[in-house]
Amino acid sequence: MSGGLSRAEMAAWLARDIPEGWYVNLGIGLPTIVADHVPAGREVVFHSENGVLGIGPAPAPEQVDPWLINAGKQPVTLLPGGSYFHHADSFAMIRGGHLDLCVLGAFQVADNGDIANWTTSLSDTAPAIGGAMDLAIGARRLWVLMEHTTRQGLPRIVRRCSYPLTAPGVVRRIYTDLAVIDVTAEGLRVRDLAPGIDFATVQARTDATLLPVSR
Amino acid sequence: MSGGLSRAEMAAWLARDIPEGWYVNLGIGLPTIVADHVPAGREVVFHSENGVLGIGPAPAPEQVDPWLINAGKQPVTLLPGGSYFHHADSFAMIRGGHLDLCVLGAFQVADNGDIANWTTSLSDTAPAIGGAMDLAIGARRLWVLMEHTTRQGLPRIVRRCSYPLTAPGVVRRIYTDLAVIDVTAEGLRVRDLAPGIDFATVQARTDATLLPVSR
Amino acid sequence: MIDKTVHSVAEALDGIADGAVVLLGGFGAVGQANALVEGLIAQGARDLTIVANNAGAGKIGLARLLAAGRVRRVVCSFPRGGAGASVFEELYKAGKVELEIVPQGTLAERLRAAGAGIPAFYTPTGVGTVIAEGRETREIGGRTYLLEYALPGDAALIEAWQADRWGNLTYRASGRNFNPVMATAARLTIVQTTHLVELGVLAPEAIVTPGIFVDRVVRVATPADAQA
Amino acid sequence: MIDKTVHSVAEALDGIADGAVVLLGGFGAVGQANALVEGLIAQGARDLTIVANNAGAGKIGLARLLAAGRVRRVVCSFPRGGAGASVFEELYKAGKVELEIVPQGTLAERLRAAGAGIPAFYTPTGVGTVIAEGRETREIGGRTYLLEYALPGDAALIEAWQADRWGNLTYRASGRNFNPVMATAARLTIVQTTHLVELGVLAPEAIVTPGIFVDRVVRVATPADAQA
Repeated sequence: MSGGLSRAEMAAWLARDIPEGWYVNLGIGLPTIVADHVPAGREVVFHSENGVLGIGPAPAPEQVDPWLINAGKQPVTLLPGGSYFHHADSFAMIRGGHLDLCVLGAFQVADNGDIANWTTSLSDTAPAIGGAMDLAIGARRLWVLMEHTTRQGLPRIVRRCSYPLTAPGVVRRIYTDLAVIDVTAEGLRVRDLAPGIDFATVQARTDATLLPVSR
Repeated sequence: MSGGLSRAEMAAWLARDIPEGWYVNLGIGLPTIVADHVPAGREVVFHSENGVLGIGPAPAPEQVDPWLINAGKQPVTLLPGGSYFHHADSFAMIRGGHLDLCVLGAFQVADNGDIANWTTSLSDTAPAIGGAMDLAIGARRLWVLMEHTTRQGLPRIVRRCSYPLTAPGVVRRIYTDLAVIDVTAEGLRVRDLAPGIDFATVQARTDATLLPVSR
Repeated sequence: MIDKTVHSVAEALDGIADGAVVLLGGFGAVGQANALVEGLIAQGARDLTIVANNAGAGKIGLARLLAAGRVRRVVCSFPRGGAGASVFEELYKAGKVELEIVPQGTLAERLRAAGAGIPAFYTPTGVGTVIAEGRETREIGGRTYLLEYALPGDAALIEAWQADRWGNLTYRASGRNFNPVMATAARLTIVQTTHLVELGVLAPEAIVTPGIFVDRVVRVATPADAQA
Repeated sequence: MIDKTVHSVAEALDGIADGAVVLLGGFGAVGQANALVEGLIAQGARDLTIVANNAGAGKIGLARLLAAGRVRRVVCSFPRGGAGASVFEELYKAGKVELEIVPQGTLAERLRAAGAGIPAFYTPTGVGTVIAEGRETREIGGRTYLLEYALPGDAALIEAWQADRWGNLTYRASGRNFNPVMATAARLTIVQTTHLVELGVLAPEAIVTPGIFVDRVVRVATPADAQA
């Protein structure tokens, strides 16, 4: 969309808001690159649901360990202090509320915090949930990172999700190429705008009603 | 009781019936000494509910490791191949049916397999269950090892337990100083008699009705 | 002497019956016991229910077993493969295999419950979604939960990094994943490993799966061979 | 830089409030965080509920806390001490402390459930005994089970063999026991250790409690000192 942030800029926008010491799970796709944008020197511990805590930067091609992948099945590295555990323990961390933050991509987010991110149709040939439903309800905070609209220009932030839900009422904040939006009891409130983007532009590309930035 | 086996002989009687390769939990007290009587060269893996598998013989006094105790809080050793795990995993082994055998002491066993082994009174000053209830229902087989009668000469094998139950209908076999008795669908059947002990003597010291050895 | 090692994949797989529920460890390409999974083709069991996180990728392991027509039903969290339609997706579209989708954490917990003697539990995952349809719910402390049941297997096919003759296992890096959980959840747990070690080599504090959960261990030459 | 180490027992215990539910690791004398437990006396919290396998033995740790009159209620599986009546037994007989007896496996599983986001589960343990009185039962697959609820703590006092600044922990031999389970089950998990090591010293495959479960770590001189 015209004037919005690049994907790397979106990831960096979100990464700046992660405090030191948080335990964070990054969903498959766009959220994964958030790890590359954490400000230098800030220790954030990344979790992957396949049993890894303390994920470091992507390895150089010649340093790939085929035994070490993340939930997106990409090769990763482990930082000093990292650890491995099995799937039941990994989801105990998730469902038990031990993650400070989970960042997921989404097809749609509704103004009540509903998220739809696993399938656009129940008649999908092979509908795949993976860890999305556990992550959506388990982490202390769920932030969504996604393009503000679809490639066809349709809003992803809606009054009611038309796609099957991943979880109801769980999204706390949305980062897009246009804005950062908090899900509050009063509704969706714009928290920040991308450079050169004004409130009216964001509202025009949003199905749900937005509240302006409160200063 | 006159003519019966010593405690060591009782333990040895039971130990001979444990096949190689079984995973076995031995209750506190008399059952614990069963480990000392497994025939030489036969590998049996002993489990302790405080997170130890592969317990070896008791250490010499100068070799005691204060970090390594069994469920009876006695110092023990670990065999090559032994392992440590936490309490939830340890009771997953027990409750999940992974132990081939548990040997418990008892105050009373009834002819339907009920066992009472944790308290003789609910008004006890500090009634202590420990792992007894989990062990009684979790192992694939529960054998009881106990004196045939109380010190006062009262039968411990009864038609109905008068003490609070540890678990109903779970005992498979009873080893005493007088006999080995199977708990069967038809009732209690004597399987073996101690040397010099006849059926009538055992029946006379038993409250429940016994069936004779079937040859 | 306890010796759980067997000399061939065929010996390791002996007794898995038609209609069996078979648990397959692994996540992505890591920790898949592919020598055992592919051994099932020669072993001959049909009408299998496969429980695994993924429904097979590429042309190896589970994908080969599916292509051989041995699988009636797949229970998994993420049936989608990589690029292009997988063997599973083609069979599923053609109505030749059934699918039960389970959220990944619920899958792990149902397996863990089966191994731990817990027949059922409540979980927040899936409340308010299609997963909850037709399922019993319960309110506890003001929040709604779904009732989920243990998921035991007849057999589990496990990949371990190291194993000894008692069946003690370690795993390498993210190869751990579902393997230790599934090892506890089956009546017959069968392990392939590249590193068979002497009893006592594995530190008692470092053993992840104690041998009590393991029935048979077979050495395979290398993970690469295993996946050839 | 993440640094969960604190410089004193007092700092480690800061914020534990009157009426708190405090989980104490250990089994027998092994794996008891006695420096922390006894530190609660100076810390001052009253009216505590203590969850522990045993109700204290001898004159150290929990027995001292009990003697100081800080404990209102004990949840445990085995309140009996060694030879002679314990501090707990005397207080219990005098009606000065409440007792909830929980079978040991159910205690471990309730703590594990609290850490794993499972609010309740069914278990076969205790069916047909006094433990089942007044409790909900359910038949599943032809067997009867009890409904048991998660048991979370406000704080957990943990003894680890080694710890690093991220709060990763290892345990020694049977010192593991309830410690890793309780470490997951409390809002505030506090660790005493004799071996504070540099980040990266603990092998990632050998870490038993990942730092995600740990809030504070304090080094104590030796286990013996800790129990002095």
